[in-house]
Amino acid sequence: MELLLQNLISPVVLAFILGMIARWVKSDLEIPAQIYSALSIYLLFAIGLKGGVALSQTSIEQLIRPMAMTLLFGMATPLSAFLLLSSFGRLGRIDAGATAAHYGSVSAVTFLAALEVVKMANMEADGFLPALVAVLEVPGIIVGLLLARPRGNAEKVAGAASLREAVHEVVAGKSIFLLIGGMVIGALSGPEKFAGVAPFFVAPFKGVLCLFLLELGMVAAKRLGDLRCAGWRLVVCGCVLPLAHGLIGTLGGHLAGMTPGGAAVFGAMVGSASYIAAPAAVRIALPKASPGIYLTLALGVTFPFNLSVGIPLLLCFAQYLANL
Amino acid sequence: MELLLQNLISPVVLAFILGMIARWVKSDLEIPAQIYSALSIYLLFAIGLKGGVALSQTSIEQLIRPMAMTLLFGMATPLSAFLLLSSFGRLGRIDAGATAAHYGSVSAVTFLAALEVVKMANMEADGFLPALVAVLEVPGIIVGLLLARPRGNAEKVAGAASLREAVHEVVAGKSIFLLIGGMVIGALSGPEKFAGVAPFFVAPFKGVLCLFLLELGMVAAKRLGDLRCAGWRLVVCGCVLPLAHGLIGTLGGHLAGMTPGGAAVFGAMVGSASYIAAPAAVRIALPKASPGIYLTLALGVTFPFNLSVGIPLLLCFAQYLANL
Amino acid sequence: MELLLQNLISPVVLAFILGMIARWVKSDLEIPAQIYSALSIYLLFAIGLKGGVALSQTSIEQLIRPMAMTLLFGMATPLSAFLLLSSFGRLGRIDAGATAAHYGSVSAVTFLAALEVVKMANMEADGFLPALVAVLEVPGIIVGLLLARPRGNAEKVAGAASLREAVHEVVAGKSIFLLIGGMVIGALSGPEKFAGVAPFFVAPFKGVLCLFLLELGMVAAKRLGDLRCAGWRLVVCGCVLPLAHGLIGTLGGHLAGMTPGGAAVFGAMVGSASYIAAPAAVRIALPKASPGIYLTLALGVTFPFNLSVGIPLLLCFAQYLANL
Amino acid sequence: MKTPLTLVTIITEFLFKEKIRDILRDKGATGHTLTNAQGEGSRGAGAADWEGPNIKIETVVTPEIADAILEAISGSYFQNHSVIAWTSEVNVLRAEKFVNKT
Amino acid sequence: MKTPLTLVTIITEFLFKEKIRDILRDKGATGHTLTNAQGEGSRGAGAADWEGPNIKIETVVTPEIADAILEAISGSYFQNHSVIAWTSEVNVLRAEKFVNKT
Amino acid sequence: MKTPLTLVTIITEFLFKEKIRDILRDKGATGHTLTNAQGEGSRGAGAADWEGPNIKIETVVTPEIADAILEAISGSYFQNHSVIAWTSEVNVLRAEKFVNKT
Ligand SMILES: Nc1ncnc2c1ncn2[C@@H]1O[C@H](COP(=O)(O)O)[C@@H](O)[C@H]1O
Ligand SMILES: Nc1ncnc2c1ncn2[C@@H]1O[C@H](COP(=O)(O)O)[C@@H](O)[C@H]1O
Ligand SMILES: Nc1ncnc2c1ncn2[C@@H]1O[C@H](COP(=O)(O)O)[C@@H](O)[C@H]1O
Ligand code: NA
Ligand code: NA
Ligand code: NA
Repeated sequence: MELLLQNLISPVVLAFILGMIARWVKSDLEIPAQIYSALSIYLLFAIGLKGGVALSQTSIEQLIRPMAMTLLFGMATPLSAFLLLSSFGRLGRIDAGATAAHYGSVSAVTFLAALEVVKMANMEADGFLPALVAVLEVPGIIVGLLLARPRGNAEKVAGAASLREAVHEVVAGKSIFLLIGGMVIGALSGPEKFAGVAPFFVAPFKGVLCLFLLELGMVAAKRLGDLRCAGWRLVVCGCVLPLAHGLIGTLGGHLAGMTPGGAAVFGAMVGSASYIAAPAAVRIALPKASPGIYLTLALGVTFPFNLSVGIPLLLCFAQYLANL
Repeated sequence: MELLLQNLISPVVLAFILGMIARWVKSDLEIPAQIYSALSIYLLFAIGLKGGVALSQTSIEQLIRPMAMTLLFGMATPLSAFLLLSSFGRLGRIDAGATAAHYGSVSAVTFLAALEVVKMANMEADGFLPALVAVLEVPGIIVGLLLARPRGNAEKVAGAASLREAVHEVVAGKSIFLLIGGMVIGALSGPEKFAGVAPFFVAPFKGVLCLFLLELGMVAAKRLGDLRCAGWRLVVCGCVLPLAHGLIGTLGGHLAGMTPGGAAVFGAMVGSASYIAAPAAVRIALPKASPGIYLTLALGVTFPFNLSVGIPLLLCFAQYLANL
Repeated sequence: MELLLQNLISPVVLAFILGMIARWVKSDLEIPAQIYSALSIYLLFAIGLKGGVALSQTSIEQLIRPMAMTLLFGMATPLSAFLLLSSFGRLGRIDAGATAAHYGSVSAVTFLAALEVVKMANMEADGFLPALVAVLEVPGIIVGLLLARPRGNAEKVAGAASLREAVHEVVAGKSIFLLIGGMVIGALSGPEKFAGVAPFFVAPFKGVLCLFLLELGMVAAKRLGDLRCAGWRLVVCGCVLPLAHGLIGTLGGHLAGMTPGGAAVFGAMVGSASYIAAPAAVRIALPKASPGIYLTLALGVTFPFNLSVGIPLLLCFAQYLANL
Repeated sequence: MKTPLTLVTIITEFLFKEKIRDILRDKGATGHTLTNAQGEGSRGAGAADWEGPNIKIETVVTPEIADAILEAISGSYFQNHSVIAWTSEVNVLRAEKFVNKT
Repeated sequence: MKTPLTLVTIITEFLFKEKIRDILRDKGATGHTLTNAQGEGSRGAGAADWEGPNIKIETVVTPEIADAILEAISGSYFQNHSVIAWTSEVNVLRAEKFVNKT
Repeated sequence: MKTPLTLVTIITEFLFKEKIRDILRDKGATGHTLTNAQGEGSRGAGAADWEGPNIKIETVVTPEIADAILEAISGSYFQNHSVIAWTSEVNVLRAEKFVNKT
């Protein structure tokens, strides 16, 4: 409980709340689209770089089990999400698949927030985690899109073409591209050469994240208005999915030999829902799916849920597992 | 005199001058509007955060007298400005009221520049001052708008509606919103948690201010061209007002128990004229008022006056008061 | 050879390569034009500031010989470029002159990259070099434009008018303006006052350069597509010119009494081709010249050549000269 | 298949963005497109410059709605504000996208 | 000397930028101009907002090419996507700039 | 009450911004609106891209002024530069805003 409050009262979370308030009091505060874009480029590239430097100090053996675990969850979570959303959530095939693609993928900002919480609790997270973010981002989207595909034959052909485009959109999309690109640069450069650019990519990082969440809060507040249309069943899904996926993910991280901090961050990744890479792919491959559903759930429900309740809970769970 | 020169030759002031030169030599230098907007968001949020952290270490008793003093000046300065502008300055009711609203409010950048000068003189300014900036910003604008309101009855109703809108514009406007929002986040977070974002919000602050003043110099240079239309009487007002208000403000700060540095900064605040929050409010509530007058005075005359002459003078005065 | 590889595997060069890859895999990564503009303002202003601070600690006597050498090269290199381009390169008078203007001027980013390589090799570069960048930027462009001018009389008048405009465009253009403006501010402020803004202008510098090169890589990749139209003769020119100019420049720097690191950086400057100031001037004065030639050579051939092969080679040469 | 409709272009200060959008929705426009702009007019370039860039709002509507919008923005409130508007004729393909079903 | 041509204005999501540009080149437009825009339409403001700003593409072409472009973008692919387009009549001075020589 | 006027749209490189604005003021335009744009034309996308984005300038004027503006920008200076312009007919409500009193 204290950890939860401790987590909520951090500049990063408070900035998110401030952003929501800005919308509610109808402030004219607006972060220009170009700045928002620059902040996200910075954040993704910086995560990649730092992850790459960490990778350059990790052996392949250490990586095999976490990688396998990540691929497993990348395939499994869209399936469970699809089942829950189409049964309890009463969504049609296309919307359920589109939303499942989001839950199968990962939210880089949730990952970052989890890292911060772990750091604040004076715990350590494994250095290779950013690499797992990149690995986790893609397969869930593909599985989700496949689930949404029509069974009919004539349509299938058109669908297949779009699927390829959608996958290209994700893999060559800026979020994965910067993450992986940064990682390769970080790994090639190693710690000494990275030191030259570290004052730009490391020290100010958390402050930039603060501004980014200010904007994200404003967007999420708009989304919250759409909650009424979404209905309570979907809101429940938006809380149950990150919780269930998060707990199983944390367990998985623990079994894969991660530190308690690392397992909690891994759980948060698995539990999170993408709202950058996935929407872009879904817009292309599933134009009929309603953004009012998938974006509202991912950004309006699941992201704040993870930020406030999910992450600290997973951290407690990870500590519990470690003390077994 | 030496202090004055010392003040003028600082990167921040020199950047302002460089911006003016850029316009004069017709350089194609242009800071994109979105970047300007981002710089101001950063500066306001950072002032708020630092102020909030300082507030979290200040007791309420310490605050009462400065707060009361601030409110007093927030009411009094627009009145004296209105009187001077409509008598000596020969402005009509609407233009005088509109301009008075600017002098009643406060310029955050002047505040920052004063803080820098104080720091450079190896003196200290009270930590709660950013809170006073927020308090000082609003009442002066309201009083100014009230002074400009027509006495007729029919018009009054329409005016009242706009007044409410104008006040909302100021209070929910991004400059106050970020200042107060940052302050609350800073106060809730406290020094330890703030430390995580400090490398972004504290260390680069002055450099960002430099770039911001580069742009401000370019805008002010454009304004200077309008000085001819404004006439010498208004230019005199634009120098006398910050001087008079500044000296009285410094005295007030001294009486409220501030340190010499704090009193000088407080005086600079009282003497400054807003050119971000006030123009927005005036545009909405007093569309007939001429921006060629109020903007030119606030940004083209009073701001450079304070930057070059006003602030160092107030600092001398504050030191004199302290040595009495 | 090792130095060459050592040079290629730095975050700055890798970011350039990543930018090229982004275009090749058709990633949707895009750095907003406003951000690009802000990054270049930051970089130029920061170089100027640091150079100015260094100048404030340099005596005039130390400067005379390097300055004279710079002017000499500013006049000579466009001539040699013009001759090579119009003979071996088979370009017409206008295109040869336009391209010569680029090779006579200097690329600030190449300068920065050379500085980094020198620093990485644990060597020192003279502090006054940024001042030479400003000096080197202008004369080469003028000579190039003069070479391209038609000999006819009627046309000459029109050409003369444009030449004046073009020179104004360069001298008041943002790149020279910020460089010189920053230098003056740095020189006036001196090291102590500069310290206040240093955390913004010094520490993050290399990281910002990284992002800038990411964008530059994307632009260069587009340009590479035009290589086919340019033809192999021009590509050869684009490699021979920086090599020849660079070696002579390094020798000149050595004779002017620079440190080995300084001579190498000076050589890289002389060998580099401008792609910010020169294109703007050429667009105005020589609208008939083809950007597909001069931009492709400067940005698509010579810049990557210098980044990968040129700079480390010049450094070896400078060390060799020093050990004679 | 092409249907003639009216394109209304409105240029105003950033400050009035929400006000104008409310009017558009009110009068029955099914959508609009907004771009940032700089401008120079009777008030000079400077003022607009400083208070943030202008905005340009475009909406394709039926001629009747166009008239209603123009009337609203030339009404009393905007008498003294910087609001400039013009209309032109355009053709659209899928007219149902631009006309409210209600 | 003035030649009447057709201005085609297309508004769509950032995502479809390349797709639309390919269509324009394909159908014979000699050039186009692209601006960033925000928008509100049948899908609401939010969605477009989040997925990045809209883009507005303008191209001046012959009436025949205009028809071909409109047909292409109202075809099957865009049935479910946010693509809005209209045409209007314009006059140009140097018509050769807008017509392909081939 | 609606008055027919002419909308002149000019697209050119950022470099020529001031030149074009001077022409507009010179020929008697009472105002203009400027937006940033990217473009692709006979010179290809790359060149414009690198030298900074294009600009789009719109001004609503009388037909005579429109002709004068078009003539000026199709004159000798711009023969070799990237300047593209077209006109279209628009209606405005308060025509006095668009016509110089002098
Ligand atoms: N004749 C015009 N043509 C195009 N835009 C105009 C014209 N006059 C004014 N504007 C735009 O409308 C804004 C406000 O005009 P004004 O109220 O006259 O200052 C200007 O900043 C321009 O963006
Ligand atoms: N009636 C309209 N007039 C102008 N632009 C429109 C209109 N309707 C839609 N748009 C633009 O087209 C985009 C997509 O529309 P929609 O597919 O209806 O959401 C919107 O975001 C607007 O930018
Ligand atoms: N047919 C066209 N329709 C709309 N804009 C055009 C057209 N042709 C050229 N442009 C614009 O004018 C700019 C210069 O064209 P150009 O001189 O042909 O390279 C381009 O970058 C485009 O923004
Ligand atoms: Na997930
Ligand atoms: Na004041
Ligand atoms: Na050179």
